[in-house]
Amino acid sequence: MARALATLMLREEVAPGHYLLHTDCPEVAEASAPGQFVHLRVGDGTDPLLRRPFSVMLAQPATGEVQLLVRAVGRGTEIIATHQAGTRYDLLGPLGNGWGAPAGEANVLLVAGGVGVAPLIFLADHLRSAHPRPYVRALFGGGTQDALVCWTEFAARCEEFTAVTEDGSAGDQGLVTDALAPEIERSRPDMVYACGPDAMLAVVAGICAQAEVPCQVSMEQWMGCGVGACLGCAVPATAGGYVRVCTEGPVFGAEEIDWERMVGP
Amino acid sequence: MARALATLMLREEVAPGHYLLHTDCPEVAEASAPGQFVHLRVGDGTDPLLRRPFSVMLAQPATGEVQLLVRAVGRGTEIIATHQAGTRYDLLGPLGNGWGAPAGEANVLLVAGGVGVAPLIFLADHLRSAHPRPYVRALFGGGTQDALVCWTEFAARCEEFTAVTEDGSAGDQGLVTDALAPEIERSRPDMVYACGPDAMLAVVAGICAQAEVPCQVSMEQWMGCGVGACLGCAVPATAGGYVRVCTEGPVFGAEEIDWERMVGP
Amino acid sequence: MSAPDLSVEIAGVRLQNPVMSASGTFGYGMEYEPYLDLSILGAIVTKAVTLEERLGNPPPRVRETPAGMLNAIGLQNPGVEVFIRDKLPALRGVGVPVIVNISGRSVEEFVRVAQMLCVDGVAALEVNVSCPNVQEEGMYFGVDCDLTGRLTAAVVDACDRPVIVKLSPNVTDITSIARAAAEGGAHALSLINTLVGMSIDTERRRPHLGNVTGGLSGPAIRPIAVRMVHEVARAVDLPIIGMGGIANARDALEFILAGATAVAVGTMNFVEPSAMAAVIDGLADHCRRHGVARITDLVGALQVG
Amino acid sequence: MSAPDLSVEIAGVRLQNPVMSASGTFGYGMEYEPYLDLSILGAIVTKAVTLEERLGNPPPRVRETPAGMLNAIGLQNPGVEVFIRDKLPALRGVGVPVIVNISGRSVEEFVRVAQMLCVDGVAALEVNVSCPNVQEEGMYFGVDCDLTGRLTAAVVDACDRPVIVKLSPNVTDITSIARAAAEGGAHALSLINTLVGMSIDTERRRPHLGNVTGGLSGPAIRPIAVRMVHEVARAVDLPIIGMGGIANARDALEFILAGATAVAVGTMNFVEPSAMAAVIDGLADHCRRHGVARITDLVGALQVG
Ligand SMILES: Cc1cc2nc3c(=O)[nH]c(=O)nc-3n(C[C@H](O)[C@H](O)[C@H](O)COP(=O)(O)OP(=O)(O)OC[C@H]3O[C@@H](n4cnc5c(N)ncnc54)[C@H](O)[C@@H]3O)c2cc1C
Ligand SMILES: Cc1cc2nc3c(=O)[nH]c(=O)nc-3n(C[C@H](O)[C@H](O)[C@H](O)COP(=O)(O)OP(=O)(O)OC[C@H]3O[C@@H](n4cnc5c(N)ncnc54)[C@H](O)[C@@H]3O)c2cc1C
Ligand SMILES: Cc1cc2nc3c(=O)[nH]c(=O)nc-3n(C[C@H](O)[C@H](O)[C@H](O)COP(=O)(O)O)c2cc1C
Ligand SMILES: Cc1cc2nc3c(=O)[nH]c(=O)nc-3n(C[C@H](O)[C@H](O)[C@H](O)COP(=O)(O)O)c2cc1C
Ligand code: FES
Ligand code: FES
Repeated sequence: MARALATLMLREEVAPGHYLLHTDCPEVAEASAPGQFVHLRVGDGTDPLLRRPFSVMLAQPATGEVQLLVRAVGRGTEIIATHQAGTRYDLLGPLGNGWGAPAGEANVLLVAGGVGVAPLIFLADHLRSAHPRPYVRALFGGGTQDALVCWTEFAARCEEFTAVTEDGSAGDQGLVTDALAPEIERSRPDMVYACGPDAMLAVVAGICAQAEVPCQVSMEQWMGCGVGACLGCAVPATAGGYVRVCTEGPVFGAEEIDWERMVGP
Repeated sequence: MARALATLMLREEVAPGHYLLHTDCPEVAEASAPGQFVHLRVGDGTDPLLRRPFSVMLAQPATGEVQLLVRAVGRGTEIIATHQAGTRYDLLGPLGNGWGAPAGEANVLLVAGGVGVAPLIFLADHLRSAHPRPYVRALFGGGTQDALVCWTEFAARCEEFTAVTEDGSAGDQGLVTDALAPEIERSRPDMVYACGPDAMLAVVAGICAQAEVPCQVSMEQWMGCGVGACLGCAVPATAGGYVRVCTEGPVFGAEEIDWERMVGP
Repeated sequence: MSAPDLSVEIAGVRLQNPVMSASGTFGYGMEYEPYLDLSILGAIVTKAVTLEERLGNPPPRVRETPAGMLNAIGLQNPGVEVFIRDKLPALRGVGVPVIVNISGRSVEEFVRVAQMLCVDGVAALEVNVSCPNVQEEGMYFGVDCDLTGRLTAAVVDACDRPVIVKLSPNVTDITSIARAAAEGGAHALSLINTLVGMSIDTERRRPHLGNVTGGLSGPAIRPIAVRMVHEVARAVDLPIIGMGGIANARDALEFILAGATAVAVGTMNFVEPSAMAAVIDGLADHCRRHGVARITDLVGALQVG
Repeated sequence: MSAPDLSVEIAGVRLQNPVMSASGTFGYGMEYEPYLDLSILGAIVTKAVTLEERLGNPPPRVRETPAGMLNAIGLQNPGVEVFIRDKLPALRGVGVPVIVNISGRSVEEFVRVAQMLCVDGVAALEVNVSCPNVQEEGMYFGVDCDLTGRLTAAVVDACDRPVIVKLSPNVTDITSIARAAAEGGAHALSLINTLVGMSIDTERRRPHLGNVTGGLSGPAIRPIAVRMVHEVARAVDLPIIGMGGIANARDALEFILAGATAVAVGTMNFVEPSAMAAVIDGLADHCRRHGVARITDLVGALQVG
C-alpha cells in the first residue's frame, strides 16, 4: 500500500450512470491483486471531504493502466462522472486483502450484483493467467439490463456466463440469488466468489453454507481512513465484535461475517 | 437586479494571477451600469459556500458580452482561475448603485488601485459615450508592473494616463495617492472616482476633502447575500451607524463613509 | 395520487406548507422579491426587531468558514416603531403569515416590543432568547432555564399572539431549556440559532470579525441541529420549527423526520435565493414518491433501533 | 534567518514541534507508517484505551457531513493490557513522545487504566472525559464540573505521568469545566472533542449511524474549536492542545494564536495522510516569513480590539 497519482486517460459511460475510468497509474497497476481497492480523493477541497473507495477492476502492469468502474450515486461519484481526460487523482492503494485462491482446479463460480462485477472481472482475469485449466462460471444480476454493466468484459473471461435481471430485460428473469442454488447443485464449484449489495451477499452466504461450498465475499462499508486507523468501516464478525473492511477485508470468508448483525449502510 | 446564467467564452490570464473573463450574459450586459457588480456562485457545492462579488468591467449590450476581471486571492478565485470556456456561472445582478454622473463637463479623474481598475474601465467607457467632450484623466497604482492589470484597456479610454508603482517597475515610483494631490491641483477635476484597497480610498477621500473636490469611491466588504437582506456588508457611515455596500453602495460619496471607523476586511 | 397536503399548523397558525425563512437571513422579506415568489412560502420570519433602533456591530460582520459562515451583525434594526410603519405593510401584503423575531436587553424590553407588535399583520412572535448579544445580569437568557422560563411567561402575557421561543445550541442540555420555555407557556419552539464561533486572520493576527466572535450557521452545523431537534421533540410536547443548514428538501426532511413540524431556511438563501421554493417542491415530490398523503405524517417518523 | 525553533513543552513533556495526532484518528500510529515519517511528529496520541476490551458500536459508524464527518466508533479497543503488550512497543520505537488517551465507565476504571499505563514509553495520559459514551450516575463526566474535577484528581494521583484532560465542546461554558480540571490538578488541557450530531437517511427514515448519534469532527467545527480555545486560554493558566478541523498550517496557527501551545490533527489525516508533515513545514515557513524565532512567541498572540 502506498500513495499514488493516477491520471485519467479516458472516461467511458459504459451504461447510464456508470463510468469506466481508464487511468494511468503504474504503481497501483504493478502492485494490485484482484479484490483490492484504492481510496481516491475527489477534488482538493472539503466537498466532498473524505476519500471514496473503489475496487480495482483491471490492472495492467505492462502498460500501467488501472481501470475503475464507478457508479454515480452521490456527490463524489457525480463529480467523477464529469471529469475529463487529464484529471489527476490522488489515491491510496492498493489497499486491503484481495480474493483468496481457490482450492483445487479453479472450478469456480463468480456471483456479481451490479457494479460488484468490478473486482470479479479482475479475479476472472487473474484466474485465467494463474491457472492452467480454469473453469470460471459467472452469474451476473441486476435490476435491469443497464445494471449488467461491463457484462461483455465479464463474459469474455468466463467459460459459462448467465445474466439475470429483475425485470427480465436481459437474461433470465429473477434475482441472481434465485439462480444460485441450482447452479451450485449443477456445477459443484470449488469456491464461490461474490460481490454486490449486502442483502445479496447475505443470501449468497446462506446458500453456500447450506450447500457446503466455500464462499468469499467482498464487502462494502462507509470508510473514514481506508487504512485501518479509524475503525469506521466495521462489519460484525462471527467471532464476536467487528472486523475492518479496509484492512481485514474487503474480501472475507462468508463464514467470518455475522450476517444477522450486519446492517446495510 | 435579477438572476442570470453567464457562459464563460474565454478566460485570459492578463497578468500573473489575474484573469479576464469574457462571458456571454445578455441580461446583465443589457442592464448594467458602471460601478455595479454581480454576485457569482463558484461551483454548486459547499466549497466555497457563499457567492463572490465582482465588478462589471465592461458590458456590451449589443453582443451580450460581460467582462469580469478576477484576481486570484483565495479559494473561490483560484477555482475560477482553472475554469475552461463553456463553464456556466449562476449569478445575481447587476447589483448595487453604480457611479454617479459628474457635475459639468466630464472633466474627471479616475484613481485605480490594482483590480480596482475594473469598474473604472467601465466608467471611462461610459463617459466617452455619454458625454460630448469627456476629458478623463487616470492615475493607476499598484505594487509592481504586474498589478497594473488591463492598463492598456484603461489607458485607451483616457485622455491622460499616469501609472505609479511602489517599486518603480512601471510609471512613476511611489503610491498612487502621492500623485493625487498634485494632479488635483493641476487639473482641478469636477469629480474624482476611486476604487482600490480601503487604505487607498481613505487617503483619496482625505485629499479630495481637503482640496474640496467631490469624490466617489467604490467599496469592498465581505458579503453574505449581496441583495440587502443580511446586513453583512456594512461599512461605517458618517451619518452614524452603517450603510450596506451591496445596496446603498458599492459606490458612495467619499463623505458618506466614516473613514476613522472603517476597518479593512 | 392527488397532490400531497403540505399544510401544517404551528401554535394555531395555519401555514400552507412547512417552509419559512430563518430570522436575519431574509431581511424584511422584500429584499428577495426579485428572486422568489414570496406568496408560496409557509411563513416569513423577519430579522430581529428591538425596542429602539440598533446600529449593529463594526465590520467585518460575516466570514465564510468550511461549509458555513460566521456572522456578527449585532441585531442591527430600525426599532419596532419604524418596523411597524415602514416594513410591516409590505410584508402583510404578501399574504402569508408574518412571524416577527424579537429581541431585547431585559425582560421589560421584550415585553414592550411584544406589546407593540400586537397589531394586524403579525401572526406570531419568535422570541430570540439565544442571541449571544442578549443578556441580563451577565447571563444570556437562552442558556439559563430560569431566565428562559421567566422571559417566555412575560412575553406570553404581554401579547395575545402565539409565542415561539427560539433556542440556543450553545448549551449542555437543550431539552432542559426547551422544558423551561414550555413551562413558561411557549406555544412552539424554534431551533437552532447559531453556534458561537471564531475565525482568525493568521497573517494579521486578528479576528476576522469586528466583533471577535460570531454565530456559525450553514450546512456545517446541520448534524448538530438535527440532533437537537430530535432530542427536543422527544422531551417536549410542542411544535418545533427546525433549522440549521437546510439547502434542499432532503435536508428539510431530516428535520421533519427528527420531529420538526416546520423548517426554516437561513444561510442557504444567500447562496440560492430560490432555495425555499426548491424545498417546497421537493417535499411535495418526496410525499408523492413515498405515497405520503400529508406532510404531517412524516413529523417525527424517524425509526430508531 | 536560522531555522525557527518549533519546540514546545506540554506539561513537562518536550516536543520537537507542536503537531500531534488527535486520538482515535491515527490508530496506534503504525497504520500511517507507509504514508508519513512518524519520527517527525511532535507526539503521537493513541486511540482511547480502556480497562477491558471494547467491541465498539454496530455499523455504520461513520458518515460524511458538509465539511465534516460523524463517527460513532464506540471506544473499540483491545483493552489496556493488550495495548501495552502489542501496540506500545512499536509506538515507543518511533522515538517521539507517546500520549495515551484513556477512557472508562467510572472513576475507578480510569484510575486502574492510569496505574497500568505508568510504564516506560508512555509520556503522558490524555483523559477522555468528553466521550458521549462515558458516563457515571447518568451524567457525562465532561459536562459536569464536579465530576471532571474528581476524575482529574483521581487520575493525577494514580500515575506520575503528566495528565492532559480532554474537554467536551457540548457544554454551555467550557471555561468552568476547564477550571474544574485545573483545580483537579490537570497538567494540560486538550480541546475540542467532537460535537454530538446526527444524520438521517430520509429515504429509509433511519439514522445513518448504527448508534443513532455520533461525534461531529472536521473543518466544519473549526470555528467553534478556535473560539473555545480562545476562551479557555483566557480563563485557565494551563498549556492547551488545540484541535478541531485542522488541515494545514494556517488552520493550526488559528489555534496557536488563540492560545494553544500545541495542536492535533484528526479527521484530516484520513483525507491527507501527510497532513501533519505539511502542518509542521508550514509552521516553520510562517515563522520564517514573519521573522518569528520561536513558535512559542505566537502562542496567544492574537490581538483583539
Ligand atoms: C471496498 C469498497 C469497494 C468499492 N468499490 C466500488 C466500485 O468498484 N465501484 C463503485 O461504483 N462503487 C464502489 N464502492 C462504493 C463507493 O465507494 C460508493 O458508491 C461511493 O463512495 C459513493 O460516494 P458518493 O460521494 O458518490 O456518494 P455519497 O453521496 O457519499 O452517498 C450516496 C450513497 O452511496 C452509498 N455509499 C457511499 N459511500 C459508501 C461506502 N464507502 N460504502 C458503501 N456505500 C457507500 C450510500 O448508500 C449512500 O447513501 C466500493 C465501496 C467499498 C467500501
Ligand atoms: C462590490 C465588490 C466588487 C468586487 N470586484 C472585484 C473585481 O472586480 N475583481 C476582483 O478580483 N475582486 C473583486 N472584489 C473582491 C472579490 O469579491 C474577492 O477577492 C473574492 O470574493 C475573494 O474570494 P476567494 O474565495 O478567492 O477568497 P477568500 O478565500 O474568501 O478570501 C481571500 C481574501 O480575499 C479577500 N476577500 C474575500 N472576499 C472578499 C469580499 N467580499 N470583499 C473584500 N475582500 C474579500 C480577503 O482579504 C480574504 O482574506 C470585489 C468585492 C466587492 C465587495
Ligand atoms: C446573517 C444572519 C443573521 C441572523 N440574525 C438573526 C436574528 O436576528 N434573530 C435570530 O433569532 N436569528 C438570527 N440568525 C440565526 C438564523 O435565523 C438561524 O437560526 C441560523 O442561521 C441557523 O440556520 P441556517 O444554518 O439555515 O442559517 C441569523 C443568522 C444569520 C446567518
Ligand atoms: C473516528 C474518530 C475517532 C475518535 N476517537 C477518539 C477517542 O478515542 N478519544 C478521544 O479523546 N477523541 C476521539 N476522537 C476525537 C478527536 O480526537 C478530535 O478531538 C476531534 O475529532 C476533533 O478534531 P478533528 O476535527 O481534527 O478530527 C475521535 C475522532 C474521530 C473522527
Ligand atoms: S476505514 Fe478507517 S479503519 Fe477502515
Ligand atoms: S451582503 Fe447582505 S446586506 Fe449586503
